[in-house]
Amino acid sequence: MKVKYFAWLRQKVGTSEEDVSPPSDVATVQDLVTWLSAQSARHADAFSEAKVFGAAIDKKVATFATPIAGASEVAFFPPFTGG
Amino acid sequence: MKVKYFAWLRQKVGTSEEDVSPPSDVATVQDLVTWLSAQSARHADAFSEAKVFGAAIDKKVATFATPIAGASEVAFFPPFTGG
Amino acid sequence: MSVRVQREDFDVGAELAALAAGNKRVGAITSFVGLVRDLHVREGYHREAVSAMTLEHYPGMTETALEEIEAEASKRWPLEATLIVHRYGRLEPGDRIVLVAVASPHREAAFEACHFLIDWLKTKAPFWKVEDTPKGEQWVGAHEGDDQAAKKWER
Amino acid sequence: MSVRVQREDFDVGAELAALAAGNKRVGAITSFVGLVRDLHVREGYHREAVSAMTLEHYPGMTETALEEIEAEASKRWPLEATLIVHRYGRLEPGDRIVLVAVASPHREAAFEACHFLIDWLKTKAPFWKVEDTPKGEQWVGAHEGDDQAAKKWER
Repeated sequence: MKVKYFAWLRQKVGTSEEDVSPPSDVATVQDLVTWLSAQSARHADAFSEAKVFGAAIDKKVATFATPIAGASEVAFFPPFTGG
Repeated sequence: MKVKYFAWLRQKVGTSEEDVSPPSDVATVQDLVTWLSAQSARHADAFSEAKVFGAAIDKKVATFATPIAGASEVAFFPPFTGG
Repeated sequence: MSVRVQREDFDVGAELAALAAGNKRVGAITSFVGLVRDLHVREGYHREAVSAMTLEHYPGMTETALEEIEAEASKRWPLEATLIVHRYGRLEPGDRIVLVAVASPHREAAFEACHFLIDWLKTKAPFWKVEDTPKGEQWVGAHEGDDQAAKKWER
Repeated sequence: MSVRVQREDFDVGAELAALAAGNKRVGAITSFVGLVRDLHVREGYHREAVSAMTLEHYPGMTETALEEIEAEASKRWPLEATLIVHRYGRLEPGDRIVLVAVASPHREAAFEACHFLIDWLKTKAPFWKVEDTPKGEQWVGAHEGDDQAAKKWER
């Protein structure tokens, strides 16, 4: 599964993209956040930010409760600030 | 005093502009309409149109009650339809 | 703040580029272009083909009215620049009639002021339209929707 | 209906001219251009000079999000054409960021749809801005006003 990071989440994690293989009990976006946070201090720091962040599964906005089964790409990002 | 007509009022009166010298008891825009209507059948026809029309004195929108004393130009026109 | 009444067409891109050139306080530029349609829907139902339209105005009064409308917009919103260009004379379907453009630091102000300018222009600037239709020349009547649109800005 | 995400600048005049060229049902074209300001007002009070801004986006997701926003606008209003062009990369004060344009038979629809498109874009399309300021790089936070602006279109 590919995980992507954008904006300050990318800077904090230190990469824009990585391949991960979480165990099968990592079922939701929230589970993935918890699992990734345990992988490194940088991940933990990025996800501990008090500021809200959001996620997308296969380029569709997801909630933290959305299941990740079958997902090929999960992305994390701060609130959108385009326009 | 110059009187101007626009749009279908101009077409009905048959001129875009004329010089008139109403007597001194013609005090308001309404008085001028009444007086002009008595000048010719075309004027009477133009001003009898059921459709509303408006007036301006010296290029400022006026009401039918506005005094015309001192005016150098009175204009009559249908509602505005620009844009 | 600028108004022009002219027979000639205008270049929207050039006008917008010049509107607030070099002004780095501007975050938003909104514009409205009105065009001649080939169809006039009268009284909501009856449709009539329009082959041309002629716009008449009241020289002198028109410019003053447009300047007053711009001044009112500038009182209500924080604007860096505004432009109104309105054509007169004979126009055909597809031709541009009017351009309203607004530059502001803020998007909401730019949208509201642009919308306000065209709504007020329609009921407060001395222009009249006559259309060539299969039934002959027909003067465009004041549109009730325009009065309502203008009223929503009244204070 | 068309969306583009690009590094290059765009020509507003050319884009608007092409938007509904030859379509004589169009009576109104509205547009919004967003530009980089040289000042960022943070939390309503604190002002910071901005020397440059870098826009990042999520390729693939961005285009889909913009197309969905356009589709929603087309469901809500009678539109003949819409266009969204959004830039990414490094931009300086005065540079254009985004163009939203709408062509409709009717003025109210054109204004509302254009306003809707930029409001929704700001909260639903995956773009992020980081500004160069005297304090260094600062990520632009989500703006509460933008959420409120987007909410007014919710059904």
